Amino acid sequence: MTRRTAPRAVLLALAELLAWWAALALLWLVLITSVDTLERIVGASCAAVGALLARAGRRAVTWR
Amino acid sequence: MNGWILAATVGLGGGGAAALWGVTTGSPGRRVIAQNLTTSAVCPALLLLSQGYGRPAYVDLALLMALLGPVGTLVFARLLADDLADERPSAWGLTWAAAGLAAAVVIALCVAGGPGRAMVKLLVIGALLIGGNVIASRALAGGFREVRGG
Amino acid sequence: MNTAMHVLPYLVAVYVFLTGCYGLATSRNLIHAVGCLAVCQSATYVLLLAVGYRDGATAPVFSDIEPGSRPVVDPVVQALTLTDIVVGATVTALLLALVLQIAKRHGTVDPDELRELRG
Amino acid sequence: MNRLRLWLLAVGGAGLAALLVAACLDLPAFGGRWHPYGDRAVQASLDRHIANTIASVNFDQRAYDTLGEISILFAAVLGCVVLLREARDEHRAPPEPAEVARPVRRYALLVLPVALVTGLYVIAHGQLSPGGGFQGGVVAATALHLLYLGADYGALERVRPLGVYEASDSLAVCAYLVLGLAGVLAGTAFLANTLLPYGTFNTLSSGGTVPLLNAAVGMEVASAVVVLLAHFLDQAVEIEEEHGS
Amino acid sequence: MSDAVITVSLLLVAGCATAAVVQRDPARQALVLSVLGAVLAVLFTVLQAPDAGLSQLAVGSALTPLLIMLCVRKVRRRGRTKDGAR
Repeated sequence: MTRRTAPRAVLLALAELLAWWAALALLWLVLITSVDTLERIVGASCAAVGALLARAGRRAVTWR
Repeated sequence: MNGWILAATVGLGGGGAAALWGVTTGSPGRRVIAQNLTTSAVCPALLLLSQGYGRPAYVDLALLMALLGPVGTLVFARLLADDLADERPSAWGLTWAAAGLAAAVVIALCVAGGPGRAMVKLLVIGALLIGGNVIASRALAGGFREVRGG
Repeated sequence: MNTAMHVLPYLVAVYVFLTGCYGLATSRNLIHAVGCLAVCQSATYVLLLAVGYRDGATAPVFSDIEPGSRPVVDPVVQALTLTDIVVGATVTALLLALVLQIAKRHGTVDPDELRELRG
Repeated sequence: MNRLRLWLLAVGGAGLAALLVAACLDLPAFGGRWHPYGDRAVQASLDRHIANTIASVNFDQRAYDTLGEISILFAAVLGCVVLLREARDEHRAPPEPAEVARPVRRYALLVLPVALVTGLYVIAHGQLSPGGGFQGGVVAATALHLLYLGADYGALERVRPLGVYEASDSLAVCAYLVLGLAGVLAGTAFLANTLLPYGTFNTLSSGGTVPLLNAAVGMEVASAVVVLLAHFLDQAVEIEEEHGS
Repeated sequence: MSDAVITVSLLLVAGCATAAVVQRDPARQALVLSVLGAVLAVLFTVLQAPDAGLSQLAVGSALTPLLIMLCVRKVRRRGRTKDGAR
């Protein structure tokens, strides 16, 4: 198991992604006016994309 | 007459004229600071107009202004880094005054608007605006020192 | 609504357009000329939206108000302005790319010097 | 020669100004009530349960014109890509890592996802609240470049695979066309909004094909701006002349 | 009273446009164009056109200045290497 796929590193990565996803989903709920199921689905997927980009950005900067 | 629109007019006239005068005259450092303060003058005016016209949908304009205004200032801070290197422009007094104005406007609108989702949105916009304003001033005051403009 | 207000927006649009044209004609730097062209384009936005305005009306967006409860301004000119702004930005980018090519091939961005550089 | 040119400009400008001012005085008064097209456009938009009339005009009543817009966008980006490519006498120097103040970098890394989610929100709610594919696409693309502003160009290049964005740019334009052709296949007109049900008013699924066209334009504008800025950044930061050539 | 805010916005736009044209240096003109973008967005909001205002904000506050400043940097860097190389 290389350093990056050690269980601890995978766990940390998942925790970070989940934290970003929760924060961005909350932001989405604040931005919209009416909440229904389709809004939640679209919001969840947009928050997921945002979380992935956030993690990729953080690693791209410190990875140097 | 709608008090909110009157406040927005006064803020726009004063802030806009000062920003325009600041950005056209003076040293490069002072011009970039004026450009940074334009965001802090225009975004509260947009919030006041949104309240004055009775249209919560216009708040998205202020949200985008609060997000992209500081990004524009970062563009200038980074790409004019070598011009501003000797000067290290920093007007922290103006920055905190603008942050205070923005906070006052957001609080007044929150009080007028009452609790709820709209108030949280206003607080998010206020946080973005004041954070962006302070960080942009920090960037201007030497955030990009070691960047050879690249 | 005093009479000056009837025609002020159109006059401001004309003034901004003529100022942009003056800058474009007398510019000594091609990047500055592209900036002046952007000013000319913003004059067209002002004229379009001034034509569509209606006194005491609001935007034809009914996400937060009841349709038909308030008079609305003309949405067609706003649709034109909206796409005009974004296409204007990409055309500005194309012009700046051309300016970079000129700077690379002729070593200058001053239009007057370009005219003397016969190929 | 310069004096003659200025004189010609003055005379031409004065004539044009006089004509334009005369035309302005003849226009109907600013703020008038007579907007025949506007009233019909609002009515057509409400019939199809689209809350944002401007999105209805852009993606339903004049969808063919918006097809022209995105092809202009695509052509402009294509022009920039061809013009700004690396010439033979140039070499590409790797971008040196830049030291940026810690608070500025933290701000950039924080606002990066927030701006992206805001851009996607503006695209998704194009046919409800103010916004749409054009504005949201530009905001999403600008968000990505916070990495360059907050750190250095190397960081941005690691996150932004350019091939993917060029492919998604052309994919989005094709998606717009396919949605239009679907109307023809279904027996109605090209880009006609008669395919999907109009849904309930003021919800995300209202307006038939308008949300889909909106998303296609959003994707197209976002990837077009990313490709555009990528080539300008390459020219400004990486590509250098061969010295002594 | 809504005419007053329209008049103020129009005068600000006219002033910013004049300043943008009079300013001959492209880097400083980009600064004035950024302010012009913000003031135009306010004018569009006042003329009840939030979509156009959003579009102007998205394009005029970050995209156009970045394009112009990158172009200025490339042309200025070329000038420096050209003098250096000669």
